[in-house]
Amino acid sequence: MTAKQPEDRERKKRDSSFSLFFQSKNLYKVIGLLVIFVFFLLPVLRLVWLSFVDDGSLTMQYYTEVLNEPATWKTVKNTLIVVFGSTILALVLGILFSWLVAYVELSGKKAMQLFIFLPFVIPSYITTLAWTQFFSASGPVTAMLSWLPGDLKAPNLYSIGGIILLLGISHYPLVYLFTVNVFRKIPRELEEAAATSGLSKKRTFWKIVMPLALPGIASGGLIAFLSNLDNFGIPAFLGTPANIRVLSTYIYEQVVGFGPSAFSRAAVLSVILGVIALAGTILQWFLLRRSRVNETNRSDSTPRIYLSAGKKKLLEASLWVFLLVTSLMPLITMGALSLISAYGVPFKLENLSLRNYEYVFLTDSKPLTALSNSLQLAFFTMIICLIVGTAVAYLRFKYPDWSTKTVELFMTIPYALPGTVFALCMIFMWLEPIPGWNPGIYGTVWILFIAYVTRFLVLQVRGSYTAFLQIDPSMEEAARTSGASGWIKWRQILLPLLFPGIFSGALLVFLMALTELTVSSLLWSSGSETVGVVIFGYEQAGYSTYSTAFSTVLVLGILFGGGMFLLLSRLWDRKVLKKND
Amino acid sequence: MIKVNNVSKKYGSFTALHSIDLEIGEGEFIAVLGPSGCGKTTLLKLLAGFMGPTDGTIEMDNLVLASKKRVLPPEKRNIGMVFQSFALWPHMTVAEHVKFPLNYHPNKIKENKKEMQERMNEVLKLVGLDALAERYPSELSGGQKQRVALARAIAPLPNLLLMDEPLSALDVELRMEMRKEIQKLHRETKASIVFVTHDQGEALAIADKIVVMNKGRIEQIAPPEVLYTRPETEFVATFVGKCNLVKGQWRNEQFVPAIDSKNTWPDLGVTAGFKENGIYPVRPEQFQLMSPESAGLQGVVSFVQYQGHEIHYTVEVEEATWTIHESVFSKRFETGDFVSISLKNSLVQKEILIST
Amino acid sequence: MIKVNNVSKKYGSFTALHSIDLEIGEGEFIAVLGPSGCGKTTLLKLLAGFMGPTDGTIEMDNLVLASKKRVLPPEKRNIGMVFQSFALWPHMTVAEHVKFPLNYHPNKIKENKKEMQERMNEVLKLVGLDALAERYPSELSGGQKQRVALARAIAPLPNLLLMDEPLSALDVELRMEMRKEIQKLHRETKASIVFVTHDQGEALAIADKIVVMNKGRIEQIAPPEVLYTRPETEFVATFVGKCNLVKGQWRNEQFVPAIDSKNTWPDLGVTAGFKENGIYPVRPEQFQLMSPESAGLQGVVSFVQYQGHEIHYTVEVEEATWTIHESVFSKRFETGDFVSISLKNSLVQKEILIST
Amino acid sequence: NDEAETNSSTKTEGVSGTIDFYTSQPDADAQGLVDAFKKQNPEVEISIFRSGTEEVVSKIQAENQGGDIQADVLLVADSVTFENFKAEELLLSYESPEAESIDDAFVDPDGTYAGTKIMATGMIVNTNKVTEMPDSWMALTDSSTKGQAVMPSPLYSGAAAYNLGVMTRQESLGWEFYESLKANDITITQGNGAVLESVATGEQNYGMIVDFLAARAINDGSPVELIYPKEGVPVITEPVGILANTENEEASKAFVDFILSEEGQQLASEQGYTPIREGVEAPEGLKTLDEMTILDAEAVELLETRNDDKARFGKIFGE
Ligand SMILES: Nc1ncnc2c1ncn2[C@@H]1O[C@H](COP(=O)(O)OP(=O)(O)OP(=O)(O)O)[C@@H](O)[C@H]1O
Ligand SMILES: Nc1ncnc2c1ncn2[C@@H]1O[C@H](COP(=O)(O)OP(=O)(O)OP(=O)(O)O)[C@@H](O)[C@H]1O
Ligand SMILES: [Mg+2]
Ligand SMILES: [Mg+2]
Repeated sequence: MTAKQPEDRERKKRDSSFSLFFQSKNLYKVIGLLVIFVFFLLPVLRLVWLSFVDDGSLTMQYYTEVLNEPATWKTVKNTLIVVFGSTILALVLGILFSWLVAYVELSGKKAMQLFIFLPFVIPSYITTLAWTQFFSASGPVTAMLSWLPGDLKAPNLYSIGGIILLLGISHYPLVYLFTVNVFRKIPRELEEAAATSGLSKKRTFWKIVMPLALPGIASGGLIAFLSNLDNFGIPAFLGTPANIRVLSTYIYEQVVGFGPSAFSRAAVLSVILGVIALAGTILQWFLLRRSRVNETNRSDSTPRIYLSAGKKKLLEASLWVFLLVTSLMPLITMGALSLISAYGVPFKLENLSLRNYEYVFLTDSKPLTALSNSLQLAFFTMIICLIVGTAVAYLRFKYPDWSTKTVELFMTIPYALPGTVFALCMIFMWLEPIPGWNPGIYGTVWILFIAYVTRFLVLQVRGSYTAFLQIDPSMEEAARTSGASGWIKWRQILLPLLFPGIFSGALLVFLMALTELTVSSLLWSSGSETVGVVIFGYEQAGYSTYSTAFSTVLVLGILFGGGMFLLLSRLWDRKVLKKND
Repeated sequence: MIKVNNVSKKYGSFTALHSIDLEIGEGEFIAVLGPSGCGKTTLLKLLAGFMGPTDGTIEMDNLVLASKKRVLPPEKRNIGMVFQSFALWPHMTVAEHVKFPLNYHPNKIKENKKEMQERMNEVLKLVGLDALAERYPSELSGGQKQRVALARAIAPLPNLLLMDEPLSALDVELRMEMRKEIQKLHRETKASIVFVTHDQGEALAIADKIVVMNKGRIEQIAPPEVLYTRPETEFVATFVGKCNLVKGQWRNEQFVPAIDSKNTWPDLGVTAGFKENGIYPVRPEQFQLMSPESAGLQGVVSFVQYQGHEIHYTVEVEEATWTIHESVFSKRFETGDFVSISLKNSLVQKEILIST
Repeated sequence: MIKVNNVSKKYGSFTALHSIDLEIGEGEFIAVLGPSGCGKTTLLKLLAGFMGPTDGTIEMDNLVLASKKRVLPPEKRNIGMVFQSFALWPHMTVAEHVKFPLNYHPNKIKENKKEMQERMNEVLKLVGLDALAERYPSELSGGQKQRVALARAIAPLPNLLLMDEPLSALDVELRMEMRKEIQKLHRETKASIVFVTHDQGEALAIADKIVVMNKGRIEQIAPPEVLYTRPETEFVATFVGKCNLVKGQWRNEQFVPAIDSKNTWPDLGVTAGFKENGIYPVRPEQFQLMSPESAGLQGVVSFVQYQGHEIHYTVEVEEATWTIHESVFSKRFETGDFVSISLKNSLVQKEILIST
Repeated sequence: NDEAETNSSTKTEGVSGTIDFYTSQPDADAQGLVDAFKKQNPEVEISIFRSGTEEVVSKIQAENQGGDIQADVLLVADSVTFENFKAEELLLSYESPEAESIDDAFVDPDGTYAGTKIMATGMIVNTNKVTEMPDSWMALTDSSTKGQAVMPSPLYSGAAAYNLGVMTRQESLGWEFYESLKANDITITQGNGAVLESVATGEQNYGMIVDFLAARAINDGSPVELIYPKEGVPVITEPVGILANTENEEASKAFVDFILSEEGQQLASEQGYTPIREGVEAPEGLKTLDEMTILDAEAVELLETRNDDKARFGKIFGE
């Protein structure tokens, strides 16, 4: 009985901390919401505020003004067409590729995966340039079409269709990234059950596989949707000649306009854009409301569908043609541009040199500093997003009540706003968070860091949340009854099960932060220049050849990193997991 | 000592548990028995702390473990659990499943690597999976998976062991062996065990005390023999003892079945409760079947099940359906045969069976 | 008529099935019985066509369904299957699970909406889930999930019904009911049924023919009564009949147990095969336990299980462990008690039991 | 910046402290300018923020909204922008002694800004495709060049908006000029860089472009020719000014003086721009101030009408 006493005391201790936890549970909730409010919503509210004030007094004038202009509605209509069109294209391509990679026996899958990423990491000005050349009057498409009978013309990329095409191609990797792991985790037995219920493979795909992959599709679709909505480069490049405005370009026009109303009008339009973004998020909730799991699977990368040799070859060939056109062509265009001495000189040996590379990496000191800055920023942004984003996703998954849903909405907005607008919000907010007090964040690298984290956090949240949706709650319960709490539970059980999804999210955050352009171009400061800023600077100064040289190195570097990762993971699989199939 | 006080649990608008009261003594072995969907798993999850009750409290040694507002998380309660759905971690091998609680469970004695390895081997051998230690769950059969779940739960010798139908996927022989192992474990560690099962034979064989549940309510709590011989409700009589509840009238210690007032049955020891309700509970083996010419209640055989040493007949008697077990050596009947049913007159049974 | 010819199945280097030969007649009801991990599920998956055999072929009416090289996919086979792990679709309600095969199964008769609705209601009522039609799998108890899996498989009345332990999560009462329903279905639709179970009682009760498997091999194929009364291998005798295999010598139709050569047991009908091997198979109820003073083999009770109408003792006799079933009314023993064991001398059993 | 002030009071011979320099010059040029200045004033730390004119302006506007403009010295494309800031009273009035050597037309009479170089917008022509060099803006509206010309969008580029304002105010051109450009299917791109790419690669044959870009491309070997049309060219002057709430007035003034000084202008010339100061040579390939006809308009007026001009442009090209 002597041993009983300390035991009691210990239990009391445990109990007191336990009750403290519960008393403070609401407190934590409030603090958490507050932090999120300050970081994510307040900057945007400061912008929205501008749409309501005129000379210090409240007014709806800007709303009536903007909403009464036919140009606004034309722009909204264009935006909706472009965004839905390109999102659907991205979804179709993304789902198709992820399904093929996850399900069908194909050779060279790993290489394919790398190529799928390319359109996403190649800067969009390069992609558009490559594509416009591809379809131009002197380009290969016209040449090919002239061989065919009939008077066929290459499609005009300077059109809504062109914008949709390029946005779709640039953003389908997002859908791919979110869905491929979900496909791999679908238990085979659920498909077998469908087969014994008499469903053909096709029907099984629509009735079973697609609904089960919905968490990934919805997340990927949402992110692609938001990316299409806030994209400025492609609609500006292709839309300007055709006078097609979408919200992101129209907002930019307002921002660069003069006069006191410039920001206010931009704010009104941003509110419209925000409404569209929120509608997308809510649609995605609606899609996911039925999503449930009752079995957790290890991601299973052995193929489930085997094709006959002929069909397989045919499929592989057509996939590669697609990938070469969408991924390799822009890359080659970029590489070629980076090697010539000036625009317009023929692509001949005597005009080729590494002069641009020499300038970028030897003469100019900025690019290397920028690269190192961007790498560091991207890395730390990724780490913070990884931790915070996964924690938020966990809470969102565990407690799907109004508070976590609100949090998710808050986090979506910074990503949905066009970069310029978001950067302005950051300035409003962080220059003097409390009027009269400048904490010295603005004008340093910290503002970039905060901006990146707030802007890209949603990517990690979606990635991790998608992964959580694939886990049956009993996995965690079993860990807890085995005595694993806190960190151990995460490290040993949750993280390994979540890994592919979390990794996708982190990869996205990293790549996005590494190549970020618009936000940085307003927020950088001396000493904190980023890759995007340097490329943007070259572009604006008319040194496109330098910027392509730098971009080429960047993309090749990313490819090399990806290749190394694949190699290492294969070695890991072989050596550590001793899997040899 | 765990006390469940007036606990209710709702899933949305559906009430899965209605004001449950239960006490689990230190080192007690309790079986929770009940039909599919009666709330057994729900009760176990509340005991584990995966969710909180909608109402009521769960206390341990006068300390509130769980109430409407707060729940002590499972990792802080020295428990082990076998999940009905196994809940194996797809990324861990069988060995890793067992090692896991050995590393982290609050109950583990500071063991060194070697001791741990030994304990792991011991547990794996116990459940007969020593040869499959390096397999992943996806490479196991259903029964093997269940044994991994069992091994994981018992490895750290927790104070409270919660088992949700831990043997349902095993064959009888293995099941018997596992039961013995669980009982041995219970004797050796003095852990409290709550063992959920839908098999009344298993519950009777294994537990100190049986909790019979039905539709979210507790019907009776009693030691096996009491439960079997003195069921308090009709449900317990039929579910645990497989009794046929024959309706009729009790007149002077004689029973007149409603369907055939010419027959009278002697009292072989029926509890007062049933007598008041005009019911005669008859176990399947207390009946005997004869050709329809013989005296007795008239019925039609609707179903015959061969069981090796016995034949189980289902007989339709007017509105009611009775189950009757006959030896393989008695006269056989087929589905559709008309039969006459009467009570076997074995006096021996009177003393213990269904006595007050 | 389905023929399994010399089929083997390997998972990596592990052989789960060794050259299986099996015939399933039109409309036959076959139970596959065997201990955990013996390859039952594997056999079923091969029959369904989820995977191909490593060797051998599966034919149906002289048409090769599956061989090493090609497998006719399950959706073209007019089958229904109950999965051991249920394999419910998390995004569909109970009703949708049942409606699904009604819409797509090759066997469904062109039914209109109303007929389909009726069939659905009928099936749901049959498995007792009519009240839960709108629930999702995550809102069901274990047994309820299993019933959904069952309902989904039987709804379209397939020609071949494969069931992998379809009743393992159900309580005895419900199980009995479901068994009846399955048999009724079998009678009415003349479908062939392959029913995997680890419960020998279930196999004996339900099937026309039982396939006993062990370690990836078929031990015996026979109708229930033959299997029970004339087991051909030691494994079948113990697994199906629960026999204790007593070693000793047969001398002049008399058996001398090895452990106690002073005792002799009369031949109560032992097959020649066992006699050759010097084995006397004794069913648990053929033994009787007495106080150690009495004549008989000496043993120690190592385990007692109360079963309501019987007590199951496990007794250690020298090297061997025997199972002995005694009536609740006989003298009770406790774990650790010394006992004397002898054969009951009931002549009645001689005629049928273990006769050649 | 107390430190800076005490520094400047103790060290009489030079200025010191830090200043924030916001500019839209190409990075290398801005850096060169700052380096040259620092050679003379090693005590001064200058941190550069470089971005597009539009971004720089938005940034300052946003900082203004946020409560505290960080910039001390501003150097962006056109005078209209400065007129805008001047109207909002964000600029410091400083009449630099060096500004005396600069044409009054390019210096604000109130001293809030002064031009630093001359950037004319001329015409660029692809020499592979076009053999006969035009000499007039009308070449862009001629039906023989239908669909072959390209120009930067005034909606995105401040410089292009300035050109729009100036050209529509010329009698010889006016809005009709832009209407006929539209009728002649001119392509609108985002900025000058895109015009260069488009004409140099031969996708288009003619373009409106800022002169130094074209000159540099010619230098690099691109098959293009730069033409100053005879009607005259609009010029922007990349003015420099000091923000009113600067925290280091001394250093800012010294920096502005340096930019306008002979040495600073020499540097601009070396960097490939036409200097604004009289007596400094223009680099090769570019015309000096007196060699070209300048189209001019009142900056204040341009500011007032800019939004209307853009709207009108949008109407012409939108529908
Ligand atoms: N998440 C849920 N939402 C709604 N109802 C639920 C949920 N989980 C369980 N139920 C219902 O609660 C009741 C009790 O479920 P529980 O899992 O405790 O049953 P059980 O006794 O374990 O049954 P079984 O023996 O079949 O496993 C069942 O009727 C079930 O349908
Ligand atoms: N994917 C796999 N890889 C390796 N071994 C496997 C795999 N699947 C099953 N096995 C092994 O094959 C054997 C037979 O498995 P199967 O699932 O057919 O058993 P079962 O008879 O259904 O057993 P249970 O009654 O426990 O469900 C088991 O020993 C199992 O461990
Ligand atoms: Mg349950
Ligand atoms: Mg199995």
